[in-house]
Amino acid sequence: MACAVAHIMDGPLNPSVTHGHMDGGAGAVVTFLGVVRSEEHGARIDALEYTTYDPMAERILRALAADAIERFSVRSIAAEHSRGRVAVGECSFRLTIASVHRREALDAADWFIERMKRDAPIWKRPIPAPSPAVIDGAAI
Amino acid sequence: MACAVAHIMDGPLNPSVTHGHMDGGAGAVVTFLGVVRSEEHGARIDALEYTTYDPMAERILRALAADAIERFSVRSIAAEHSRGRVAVGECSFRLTIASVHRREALDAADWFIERMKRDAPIWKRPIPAPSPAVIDGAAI
Amino acid sequence: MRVEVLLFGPLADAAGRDSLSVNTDATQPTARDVLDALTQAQPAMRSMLTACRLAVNHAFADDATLIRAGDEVAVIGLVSGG
Amino acid sequence: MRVEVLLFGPLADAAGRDSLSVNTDATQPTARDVLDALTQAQPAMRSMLTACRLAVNHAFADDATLIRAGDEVAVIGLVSGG
Repeated sequence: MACAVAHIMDGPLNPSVTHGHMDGGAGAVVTFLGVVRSEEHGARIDALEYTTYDPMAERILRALAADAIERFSVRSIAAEHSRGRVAVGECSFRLTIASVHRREALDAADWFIERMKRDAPIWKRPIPAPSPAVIDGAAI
Repeated sequence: MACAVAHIMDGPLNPSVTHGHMDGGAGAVVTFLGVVRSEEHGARIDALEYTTYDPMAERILRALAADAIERFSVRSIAAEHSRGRVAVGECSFRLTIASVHRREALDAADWFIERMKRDAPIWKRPIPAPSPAVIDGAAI
Repeated sequence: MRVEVLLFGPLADAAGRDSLSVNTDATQPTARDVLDALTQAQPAMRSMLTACRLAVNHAFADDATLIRAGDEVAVIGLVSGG
Repeated sequence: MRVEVLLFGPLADAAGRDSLSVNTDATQPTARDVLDALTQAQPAMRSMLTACRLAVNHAFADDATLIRAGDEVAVIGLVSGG
């Protein structure tokens, strides 16, 4: 049964993905995790701070999930995105797609993320890593 | 740091995807789970029974992982495949790919699975679901 | 009509605030009218505003979408989720 | 030379066993020689064997690969993992 869910969550997402029950129709489950990288435009950062326009962000993600289910004939899509501070190495976005065959799920993942980056009202602000001078309390 | 690992495991794989430590360089982690479907060539099944040619199967999977890391410039690939009986809804294959950007990871996943299905010496045999007559002990 | 417009991300940073009130000549302005009035009122934000879309009641609006009193109106610039 | 060849999956089912011993005329046969000798010895498996590759010591072998005494030789038919 086709199922589209989307949520904006406070802070980093749990990077453990548990598939308690998988129905016997889905042969492929693709999970995509977006992880905060240590550099943003070449500068070292400590974290990203995400701002979302609620409830439009969830609404757009849910609409994209429903759209992708139609376009790619996948069985279900669940999307989660962080709001607020997410440190380097932590997870800010998770997408889980179940489908009969793998190709649809991989294609749907690519399409969903592309569209999210265009349409979902979510913004990030880099939190710079302190410079060594600040860490040590004195210039080196 | 590029890292290719592959293992053949007895029985179904744990469907939980845990990323304890994610390094700050990988912005994308794609996990692909292959789940046993309830039908095989149109017939209802209870399980698949996997036979592997050890240690060639692991060796091929590891070589494909190393090859994919080169071809797609991803950071790491870990592949696991079941040996023996895996019931419907259980997980028989897991592929985890970490990369800087999503596209490489999705492309590498597609390529790896395509090549695995061609080259890895792993075979499956369907275990048919009992017919209703057998379940009831009498024809209906 | 006076329209309160919500701002986010780089646009909010540029404006130094989370919302702006804009005046349109029309009594029932379109989304385009609101964006044009905003651009006139904030010439410093002109280049950012060319890449913007208006959202009305949490959905992207066409240029021709009519704005009614009580609608929640937001300018959505370049987003950066993921 | 006498070569012991491991069988798997549908090939093993068709042969009713996990390995076959094949005789090649050559004293140092190639992978191609072994596949040809196998096909001659098992005409019923001919159609399956056309899609097969030989693995020698856990790696796929070219037609020209020489088989040595003590090598582990396997016929790899259509696989079906995933």
